[in-house]
This record gives sequence, C-alpha cells and structure tokens, in this order.
Amino acid sequence: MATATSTDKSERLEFSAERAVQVHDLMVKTRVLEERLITMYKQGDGYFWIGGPGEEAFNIPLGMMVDKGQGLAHDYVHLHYRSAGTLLAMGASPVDFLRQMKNTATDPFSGGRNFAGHASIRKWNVAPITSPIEIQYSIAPGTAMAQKRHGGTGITIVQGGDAGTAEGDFATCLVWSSRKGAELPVLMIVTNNRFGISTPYESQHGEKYIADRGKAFGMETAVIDGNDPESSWAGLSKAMHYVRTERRPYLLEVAVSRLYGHSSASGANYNKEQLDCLTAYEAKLEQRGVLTRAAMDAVRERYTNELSEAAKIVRDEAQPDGSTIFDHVFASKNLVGGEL
Amino acid sequence: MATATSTDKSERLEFSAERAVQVHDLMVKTRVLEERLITMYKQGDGYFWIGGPGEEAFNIPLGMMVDKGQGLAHDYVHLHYRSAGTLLAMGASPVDFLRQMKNTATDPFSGGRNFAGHASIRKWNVAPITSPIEIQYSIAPGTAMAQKRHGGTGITIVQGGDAGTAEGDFATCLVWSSRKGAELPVLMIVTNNRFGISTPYESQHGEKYIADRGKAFGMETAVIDGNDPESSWAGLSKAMHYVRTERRPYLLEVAVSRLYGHSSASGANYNKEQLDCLTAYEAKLEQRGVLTRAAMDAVRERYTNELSEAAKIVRDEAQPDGSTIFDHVFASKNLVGGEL
Amino acid sequence: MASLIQAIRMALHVGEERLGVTDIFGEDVGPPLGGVFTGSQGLRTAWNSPLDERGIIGTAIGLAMAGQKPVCEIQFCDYIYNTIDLLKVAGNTYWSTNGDWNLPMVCITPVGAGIRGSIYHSHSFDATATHIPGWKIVMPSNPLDAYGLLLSAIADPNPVLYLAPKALMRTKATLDELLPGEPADDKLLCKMIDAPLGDRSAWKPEWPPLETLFVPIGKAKTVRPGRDVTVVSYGRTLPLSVKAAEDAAAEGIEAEVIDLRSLAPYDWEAIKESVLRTNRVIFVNEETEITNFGEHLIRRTVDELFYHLHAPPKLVAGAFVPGIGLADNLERASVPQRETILDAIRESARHEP
Amino acid sequence: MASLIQAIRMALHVGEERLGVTDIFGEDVGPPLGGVFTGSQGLRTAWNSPLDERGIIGTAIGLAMAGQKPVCEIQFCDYIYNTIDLLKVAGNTYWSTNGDWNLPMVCITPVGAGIRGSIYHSHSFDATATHIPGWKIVMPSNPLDAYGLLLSAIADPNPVLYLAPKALMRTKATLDELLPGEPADDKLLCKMIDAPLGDRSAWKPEWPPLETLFVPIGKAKTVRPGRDVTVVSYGRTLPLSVKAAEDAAAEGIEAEVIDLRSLAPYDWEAIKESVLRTNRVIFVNEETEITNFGEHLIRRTVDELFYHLHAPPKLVAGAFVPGIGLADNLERASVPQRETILDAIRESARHEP
Ligand SMILES: Cc1ncc(C[n+]2csc(CCOP(=O)(O)OP(=O)(O)O)c2C)c(N)n1
Ligand SMILES: Cc1ncc(C[n+]2csc(CCOP(=O)(O)OP(=O)(O)O)c2C)c(N)n1
Ligand SMILES: [Mg+2]
Ligand SMILES: [Mg+2]
Repeated sequence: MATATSTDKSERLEFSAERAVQVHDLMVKTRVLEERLITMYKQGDGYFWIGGPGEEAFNIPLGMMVDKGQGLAHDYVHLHYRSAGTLLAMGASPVDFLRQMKNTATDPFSGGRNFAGHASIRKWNVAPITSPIEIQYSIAPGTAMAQKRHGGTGITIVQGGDAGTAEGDFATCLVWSSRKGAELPVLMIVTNNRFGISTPYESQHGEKYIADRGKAFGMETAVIDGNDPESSWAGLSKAMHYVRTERRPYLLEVAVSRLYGHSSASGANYNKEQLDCLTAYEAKLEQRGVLTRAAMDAVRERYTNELSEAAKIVRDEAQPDGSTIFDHVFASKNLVGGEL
Repeated sequence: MATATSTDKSERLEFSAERAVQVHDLMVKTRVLEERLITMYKQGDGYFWIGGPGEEAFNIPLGMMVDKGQGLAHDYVHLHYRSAGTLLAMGASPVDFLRQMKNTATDPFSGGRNFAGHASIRKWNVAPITSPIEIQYSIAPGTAMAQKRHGGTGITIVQGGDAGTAEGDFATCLVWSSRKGAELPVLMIVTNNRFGISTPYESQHGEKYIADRGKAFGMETAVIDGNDPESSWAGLSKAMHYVRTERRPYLLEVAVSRLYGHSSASGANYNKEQLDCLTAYEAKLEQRGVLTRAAMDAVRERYTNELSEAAKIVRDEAQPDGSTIFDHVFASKNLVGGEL
Repeated sequence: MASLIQAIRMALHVGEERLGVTDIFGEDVGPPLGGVFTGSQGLRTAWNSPLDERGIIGTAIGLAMAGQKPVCEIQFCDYIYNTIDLLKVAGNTYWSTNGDWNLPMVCITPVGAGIRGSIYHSHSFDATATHIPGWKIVMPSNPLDAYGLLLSAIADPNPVLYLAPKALMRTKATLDELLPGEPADDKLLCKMIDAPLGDRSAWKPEWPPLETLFVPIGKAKTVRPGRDVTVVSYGRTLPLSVKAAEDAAAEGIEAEVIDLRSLAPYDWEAIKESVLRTNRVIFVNEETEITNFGEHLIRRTVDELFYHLHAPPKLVAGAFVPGIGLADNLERASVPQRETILDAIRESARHEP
Repeated sequence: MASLIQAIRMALHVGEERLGVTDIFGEDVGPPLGGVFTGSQGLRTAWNSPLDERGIIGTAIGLAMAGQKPVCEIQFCDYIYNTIDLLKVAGNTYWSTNGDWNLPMVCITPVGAGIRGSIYHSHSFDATATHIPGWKIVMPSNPLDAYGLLLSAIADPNPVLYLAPKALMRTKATLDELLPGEPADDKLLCKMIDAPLGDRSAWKPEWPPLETLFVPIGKAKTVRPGRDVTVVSYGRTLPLSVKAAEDAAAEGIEAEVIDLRSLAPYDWEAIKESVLRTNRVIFVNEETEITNFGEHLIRRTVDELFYHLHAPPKLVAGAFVPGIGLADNLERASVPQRETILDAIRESARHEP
C-alpha cells in the first residue's frame, strides 16, 4: 500500500515493472470479483448488482495511493457504488463483497441490510457508501474541515459519476471547499462514463468538461484518461500531491468505461463497444514484456478459483434474523469519537 | 414601457434626457415607497420590512426593459424580495405594496398572507416571490422551456442575491439552462450587495466573480455596475438582446448597494457607508443639466405626498378574516391554462 | 389486459393526445429507456432530464406557471426527499398568492417495498406527502384505477402526486376491469405498446383506441364487502388486505376492504359509513408507523366515531426503523404481511367490548 | 435569570469548554451577528457558513464522521425542507452500517408561530421530524430545560434535533429554576454575555461559572398536577396549555399538564401513568393537523389505554392549510390559542362516557 510519502513523489510517466504487476494483479482481482457478483445475481444468489467493471484502471491506482488508516492523520474516502476496485486495492477482502451481495448476517458493511457495492469501513476512514446520488459531495467538506484543522497530510477524497454532478450537492462541494482563507483539502473526483443509467452525457451537459466547473472557484482541475492505469497514476499523483501539501481543493475528471451496463436492472451484460481497460493494459504489458499471456492467465485463474471458493463459503452463511431490524437504531457509544 | 423591439436596440452609452428623467422619476418613486414602508414598520403598521433601497439604479432599468404581458410571448419574471423598483417600473401601483406591508385583505399579492415585498402578478407573468432563498432559479427553467418551444422573443428573467448562489438551485439553473441543443432563453441575474444578512461575501466565496460560474457551461456572462442606471441599461440591453435573439442563457452579475441593511430585523437604518445610487445619479443629472435640484426635489415631494395619502387609505382597509384561511387551498379552475 | 405500468403509460398517452399534456419528464423517462419501469415508452412528449430532482420539481412548477401541463417523475420516491421544500411551494402557491397562480402539474413516483429494494428502493411516501397541504394525492392498486386516477390527476388544475406501488407494476387488470379501448389479449397489447429489446430507435408504439375514464379524486372503492370489520388500505397493502380478508373469511370473519385510492382529499364518508356498520376498523399501510397517515385516520375515527367502536381502531404499518433491509427476513419483518393483517383482523373482530 | 435563548448560548459555551463541541455553525451564526436570535454570540467555535442548508447538514455529518462534535443551525426550520434526504441519512447511518459509524451531531432550528412570521417564519417541524427514524428530538419550553436538554443533546452519540420555539426565545427562567452557576440578576447576566450594539469586534463575553446539568432525553415533566384531564404538550403550546389549565381551574376542572420535552424517544410511561389516573387526554401542538405527531400519541393511547378512556382523546393542533398568514386574524385562526385549548379541556373533562 502506498503511503502519503510515496504518493508525494512527483508524477512519473513510466511505471516500474513491479508496480505494473501489482496494478495488473489488482485489476484482475477486481474484475473477477465483479464477474462473480454478476454471476451470483444471475444465479439468484442476490437481488441486485451494481459495480465498477470498466473503472479498474483508475480505481485501483486510487486505492493504492490512499493514505489508509483511521482518524484525521489519514485520508477520508467518500466513494460510490462502483468502488470495489479502490477498496480491494486498499486491502479489502473480496469475500466481504460476496457477503453483501448475498445479504448475509456476516456482511461486514451492513449486516445484510444494504445493496451490493455499499461498503462502510470506519477503521480505514471509508465513509458509508449510500444510494442517493451525490450526497457524499455535501458530506465531504466536513471531514476535510476537520483534517485542515488537524494539520498533516491527510486529505478527503470524494468520488461520483458524471450525471450526478447535476445535483446541487456537487456545487455545494465546490462552494464549501473553496471559501477564501478556508480552502479545504478535498480531492473531488468525477468518474465520467458518459451515462446516467440510460441517459447520454451529451444530452444533459452544456459543459465540455465537468472539471471546468472548478475554475470559477479558483480550483485546480484536470481531465485524465482513467482507462489507463499509468495515466491515472500520474493524474492522481499530481492531484494528491497538490491537495496534501497545499491543503486546497482539486477537481479531477476521469474518463472511464461502463463495461456491464448500469446495473443488473439493465441486464449486466458485457458491452463490447466500450474500451476494456484490462484488455488494453494486458496488451501493453505483454508488448512491453512485463508479463506473458500465460502469467496473466494464471493470475485470472487464481482469482477465479479463489472467488469460486469464497462463493461456496458465503452460500452457507446465515441470513440476518428478522428480529434484528431493531438493532442499531441508536448508538450508545461515541465510536467515531474514540469510545470503544 | 419598453417592448421587446425597443430593448432589441443595441446598447447605448448615453441616455436621452427623456429616458434619464423617466428613470430618475421611477428611482425616486421607488425610494420613497421603500422609505414609507420602513416608516410604517417603525410605526407599528406592519410586522416586517424587507426591500430594495440601493438597487434602484438596476431594478428600474430592468423593469422598464421587461417585455410585460401575459403568456408565452412575453417575459416571465422571477424576482426576489428587493424588487419593488422593477415592479414599479413595470407599472405596479405603490399602494399595493403598502397593502401587503399592512397585511390588509386588499393586498393584491397575497390577501394579507405574505410578508412585504412578496409580489405576485400573473397578468404580467410576474411569478410569486417566495421566501426560501434561490428556489426561483430551479423554477425558471420551466417557464423558459415553454418559451423556447413557443418561439418569439419572450424570455425568462430570474434574479436573486449573492449569498443565495451557494444554494444548489443556482447550479440547477446553470445546468438546466445550458444543456446542449436544449439551451434556454434565461437571463440569470445576481444582484451582488456583498452580504447575506450579516455575512460578508469575502468570507464565503472562492469565486472572484459569481458570473464566472457560467463559463464552464458555455454561457455568456458579464459583471456590471448596478449603481448607475446607464451602465445597468447598457448591460441589460446587451444581455437581453442576446437572450431574446439567440434563445440561450446569459448570466449577469450586478454590483449593488444595500442601503437600509438586510431588513427590519437588522434595524432598517440608512447606511452611510454604502454608495447611494440615487444621490449619485442626481448629482450626475444636475451636473449634466438634465434636471435641476429644485425639479428633483419636486419629484420627491410629489411622491412623498402621494405615498402619505396612500398610507392613509390603507390604514382604513380591512384585515382579512380568520375564516378565510381555508380559501384557496385548491383551485377549481386552470387559471394559468387560460380558464376564466 | 394491461398491467398497472401499461395502464400508466396508456393514460399518459391519452393525456398527451387529449388532455393537453406537454411534458413527461424525469431521469431516464425519455428514449431510449422510457422509464425504469417502462411507464413512458413510446410517448411523444417524454424526455430525459438531468439527474437533479430539485430541477425536476422546479421545472415542473415553471412549466405549469407557463400554462403547460407537465407530468414529471421522481424515479423512486426514495429520492424525493431533497425536494420537500419545492413540493411545499407547489402546494402553497395558489394559497400564498390568494388565488393568483394555480399549478396544474402531476408528479409520479414509485413507492413501497416488496421487491427487495433494500434501504433506498423501498420507501413509502404517504406519511410525508399527506402532511404537505395543497397537493392532491392518489395511489392506485390496480390497472383500471391507475388509468382513471392518472387521467383525473392530469385534468386537475392543482398539483397532484401520483404514488405508484412498485411491487404492483406488473399486476394485471381482470377481464371485467378492462381499460376503455384496450384489447383483452395481453400478448397483443404488449406487442402494440411495449418497446422491443435492443435497438428501439425506429420503433413506434401502436396505441389502442383508448377512451378517457376519470376515477374521481377523493372517492374510495369498496373492493370487498363485509359486516364484521372494516379494513382501509391503499397501494401495495390493498391486495394483501384482500387476501387477508379471504383468509379471515375461511375462519368466518367477514372483513370489508376499502381501497382509499385518494389520500388527499380522502373519502371520509366511505370510511364512516362502513365503520358505522362494522364498528371495528383497521388501517393498513406500509409506511413507518410513527406520525403515519393511518394515525390521522385513527384520530378522525376516535374524534367522530368513538362510541360506535366495539374495538380499538388499529394501525398495521411498517416498523419504525431507519430502513428496509435487503435480506428477505429483514424486509418481511419491516412491512405488513398477509399474516400480520390477518392477525389484526382476527384481533379486532374477536375483540369483546 | 437567563432567557431561553441565553440558556441556549450558555449551554453552547459549556459544550465548547467541557463537552468537546468543535463547531457551532450555520448562516449568520458566527461573528458579527452571532445568530439571528443571538444564540451564538461570543462563542469560541462559532462560524458563518455559506447560505446553503444542504451544505450545513452535509458538513455536520462529515464533521461528526471525523470525530468532531458539530452543532449546526438551520436558521429557521422553514428552510430545512430541502435537506430531508440528508437528515434521513444522518438518521440511518448507524443502522445502515450495522453499527459501524455513529454520528454525534446536534442540529438546532427555531420553530413555530406566534411572532407574526407569515408563511416562512412560522413552520413547525415536529411532524416531519418525528417521522425520521434514528434522530433523537427535543423541544424545550423554558430556559432550564433549554440548557439541560442541549447539554444532553451535545453529549449524545447520536444525531439530535433541537427544536427551539421561536416565540419563547425571550422567556425568562423563574428564580427557582436558575441555571447552575448563572447570576440571579438578569441585567447583570445581559451585561456579561450579550453582545453590545454596534461594533463588536473587540467584545468578549464574560461567562458565569456554569455547571453542567443534563435533562435526560426521553423524560417528560409534569408541570401542573391535576386529576381531571391530562394535557400533553411541548414547546410554544406548553405555556399556553398551562394558562388554559389555569383558566379551567377557575371553572373547577383540574387539568394535569405534561411537558413532553423529548419527542423521540418520548416518555410514554409518563403519559400512560397520567391517563390511567385522569382517563382523559388532550394532545396539543401547533403543527398542521394531518399526519401529526399528536395523532401518533392518540393512536398509541387507543392501542394501549382504550378501556381507560372516559372521553375520546383529543388533538388540538394547527389548521391544515398551506401556510400561516401574516395578518393577526390569520395567525390566530391557524394555530391553537389559549381558548382553543381551554375548550378542549372543558369538552374532555365534561364529557359523559
Ligand atoms: C438522488 C438519486 N436520484 C436518482 C437515483 C437513481 N440512480 C441510480 S444510479 C443513477 C445514474 C447515475 O449516473 P452517474 O452519476 O453518471 O453515475 P454512474 O452510475 O454512471 O457511475 C441514477 C439516476 C439515485 N440513486 N439517487
Ligand atoms: C433557503 C433560505 N435560507 C435562509 C433564509 C434566511 N435568509 C433570508 S435573506 C438571507 C440572506 C440572503 O442573502 P443574498 O442572497 O445575498 O440576498 P440579499 O438579501 O443580500 O439581497 C437569508 C439567509 C431564507 N430566506 N431562505
Ligand atoms: Mg455516469
Ligand atoms: Mg446579498
């Protein structure tokens, strides 16, 4: 896992072979997880799937570069429902995603209460992923404000889709992050797959780039290709370095693919018309001689087996009991305040 | 009243003497009205005052240039609580503002239900002025859309303050007005008095100019001096001409004063530190020889007497009866659809 | 025989063609999708909005002001809660302006549980909605009412909220409740008006020769007569209540079931007339149970009919917890089930005063 | 003797100094104004936010997540209705994450009529608020409770909504209800802690040596004992209810008045104990009356105490109209008055079963 220090290195255009292998490994792991989740849905082992295949080349570098930990010295991460890759790169276990898919009592994110892809990991400052689009952008200024006050290099990272930027909450984040003299260390990320469910970007946006919306607020902005992990890494390095050291906001727009459509509601079938970042990166690695086809196939096979085993375990885990609906309505301890 | 045609003339830097006199007359009329309302409040003839003294040099040109009328061929006007000048310039009667101040049953805007400054004039497409800050910006795209479809030169004008632009509704208007191929004929106006109640602009805004927020959306924008009626006229001419003919949005930021503080809640006392547009314009007119001091004093005296008479009339008008609270919960006719 | 969602779509079509509807819009409402529940496929005036509920309600208000007839959609009522201020404005405009501006707009939103929708696709909205003055509120439980209530909503000069029970979207009409003009053959109907899978760019629906039918807003319907206890419900819990009444009948208890259909204004006369006969009443809905619209109906019942009651009036509603959990056990424990309603019927009917 | 708003300010000060409050924020909450009702004058951690209620609630959630203790303000509850989705999220986070994240935040908002606030400065919020699970909700009617409930709210690890009755802001404590540590001389107190008129940039408050006092959330208080009828109220209508009870006493009716103080969780035991003695109950609040929290209390009453009632339980609440009109006649006709409450007391007490 990269620490704050390693991400502070200025951007590099070429990866080391080591990092390339690590990124590739996590990309495959994520893709195999998503495919397993889709299979579970299709086999009736879950009611709904939504996830991030097509965003691995961005989400994995992001997860690797997060300064992971608990409390103000580390990054706070406000993600959305396509973020499994980021979380796997941070070290989350794929089996937990299967648990949420199958809504078992063992689901560590919600105890079988929430949809797939709605993680919550307080011990790593991963804010609960919620369904209402874009509200994370209204919440993010709060964690960032506490970090600004605390000092250090911890930042707040908030991510959402392109269509969601039409909600007022996106503007709220722009406004609250850029107040003069009270600028916040927020990295605002928009993963632009050019769709909101069925609605194409072109039909709803007057902006050429969403990132341009930051400019009126004096924010640094960039638009990067999120279909390539190396361009993602470079873009993230630059953005994170700025936010960590300047303690000011940065708006990063990232072009990504949506490889299995919006969600299970739209069929969850592979879309050949979209650029597949994994295929593309594998071609690059093979061509560069970093990994052979056989080695890459072995990676995939390993994860496929792992996930297939994991699915078997999860299949036998208990569902939550109906009587538990009354649990956790009110807290009796201030966990976020450090009470144990 | 200027019609669409007359406002289509391109901007002129110098006013004709005739127009200057007309503008001055309306500025005085508006100022005297506001002063009367404040007096009423202070004498206990009303519970609350809020209004627009300090914005006359902009609001009056605006009202004069509105294409006034009912229905899609004319302008729809979504104002806020500092807009008496605009409405007087459109031809509204000052006495009606006194009625609302004194919440009489004769108040034509709300029958004694709403606060001072909350007009509603359907026959002139003046949308009801509501208290929740900024929601008019979420509503304006609706009237503009109907006008775009209808064709012609009617536009939607929406106005609010600087602090209010932090609400998501302002962004909603930017987004909905600028969708590619579906751009709307909306003139978005921000009257920037550099305060939200007690909170200074500088402490809450990262934007140098609020108007810059339009740029990412491909909108035309301008920042003008609203403390001078001639610069207001020029800025409005240009903006309106663009919106009327191009059928696309325009964002106009206007520097204005707040001469009597926020409202009666903050005392409603004259603030000598603010530039007084009326004093300034009178000096200009006198210097140019357009009007003598005596002539201007006469104008003021005439309106002072008029308003004082009007206040007497209103003092004797009946308050609404308690039983009327159940009136107008539901409409039985589609008035906006043309039913009579 | 139309399904409930097809009935909505046909009503929207009739609205466009004969009642002046100018805009049917919301997220994914226009082509290519035509609504996440297919409710706006093939409609002439349907268009996709930005992903912005506040903009949707605001624009509907503006369109109504400009003399248009908008029907807007909030994709799921779970996402309507950032617009309550605007809904309140829509509801108070006619009153605040002392009758100057009416706002003829319809807002459709799918509601309720029963589809394993987890925390954010299971909300009910009737408690919050009935607390907002100035709106008419309807909620059909079958295709014919879905059709007739929507036409009435469109024709109404006021804001009308149309709550569409998600879990009943595919419920079919019965043969004696055909929509006026629709073909009895449901396969044929699907062929005529359902968009094909895949590329739809060249597709056009073939609308049956539909007639208008107005189910009056404010009129309940007794869907099952009975002498022993009155059950008042609406939406998804209405058919559940009917099933529970059938179960009760097997035990010799005859429950009368009233489909309220309109929540504002609601048909108090129908409730009263029934309770005066049965002397026992149960209100059933799936909203969370604190500050619930059924509690209003209970209050009115004890206000006006206290001495006619032979048992305490009952509410069967959703558990007061922060969400409906995804797992089947959680959903079942959170919202009324056939058995819970049956229990309430038994308890009320067998209660000795 | 502090006024209610001074009690709030002093509680916030104690919160800052002894209970870890990190942020007191909202529109005009910081210097120079210190709140439109002066509630945050002179506080160390008070700051002005952008004019954006969604940002205020969202940021409070974020601050709470980050281990801070935010107290945010919505300037008037009339302007909270664009944040209901966020309030719901704050209320469901602990539950949705199965106990992973609690959110220790307080949201203060002035509520109610009685100050000729017209349509947008007269709203009540108790109906909407009590329908949102996961929040604790308190509403004081006097300075001592205002102080003690706010300290409990701050100490609570959950989101707590603090409804401050606008019309009671200047209500003074009585001598036997002094805040622990405050001077009895109210002029002195004003001199110590009220910001001067004019330039305040150099001003600093001089805080009295206050002690903590926690009024437990969920505990009602019987403010007037009585044997004939129970009146349950809170906030602005509580002192009105007491006055109406005094009027009734002059007619020989002894009404017991309970100040609920907490709306969620609420003190059912206190209500029950009283109703079991008086057998008659009236719930009084100023919210609009359809889908009203008092209706929930009536439902619970008929559920659990039906056969103990010697009269139908009554609700005295606001008229169900889209707003409270500015003119005095309109306001009086819209919300409960001393006489309306007295009428209800008479009717209930004299009702022959
Ligand atoms: C407030 C809100 N409105 C509507 C929805 C339904 N919805 C779920 S995903 C989605 C589209 C999101 O598009 P985008 O923001 O581009 O993210 P993407 O799914 O493309 O990554 C919609 C409308 C929602 N979840 N929340
Ligand atoms: C949604 C909402 N929040 C808060 C208020 C209370 N309020 C009334 S005016 C005002 C300040 C508005 O400032 P600005 O937008 O700059 O307009 P100005 O009054 O300066 O013209 C506030 C906070 C309100 N009316 N509506
Ligand atoms: Mg997208
Ligand atoms: Mg301002």
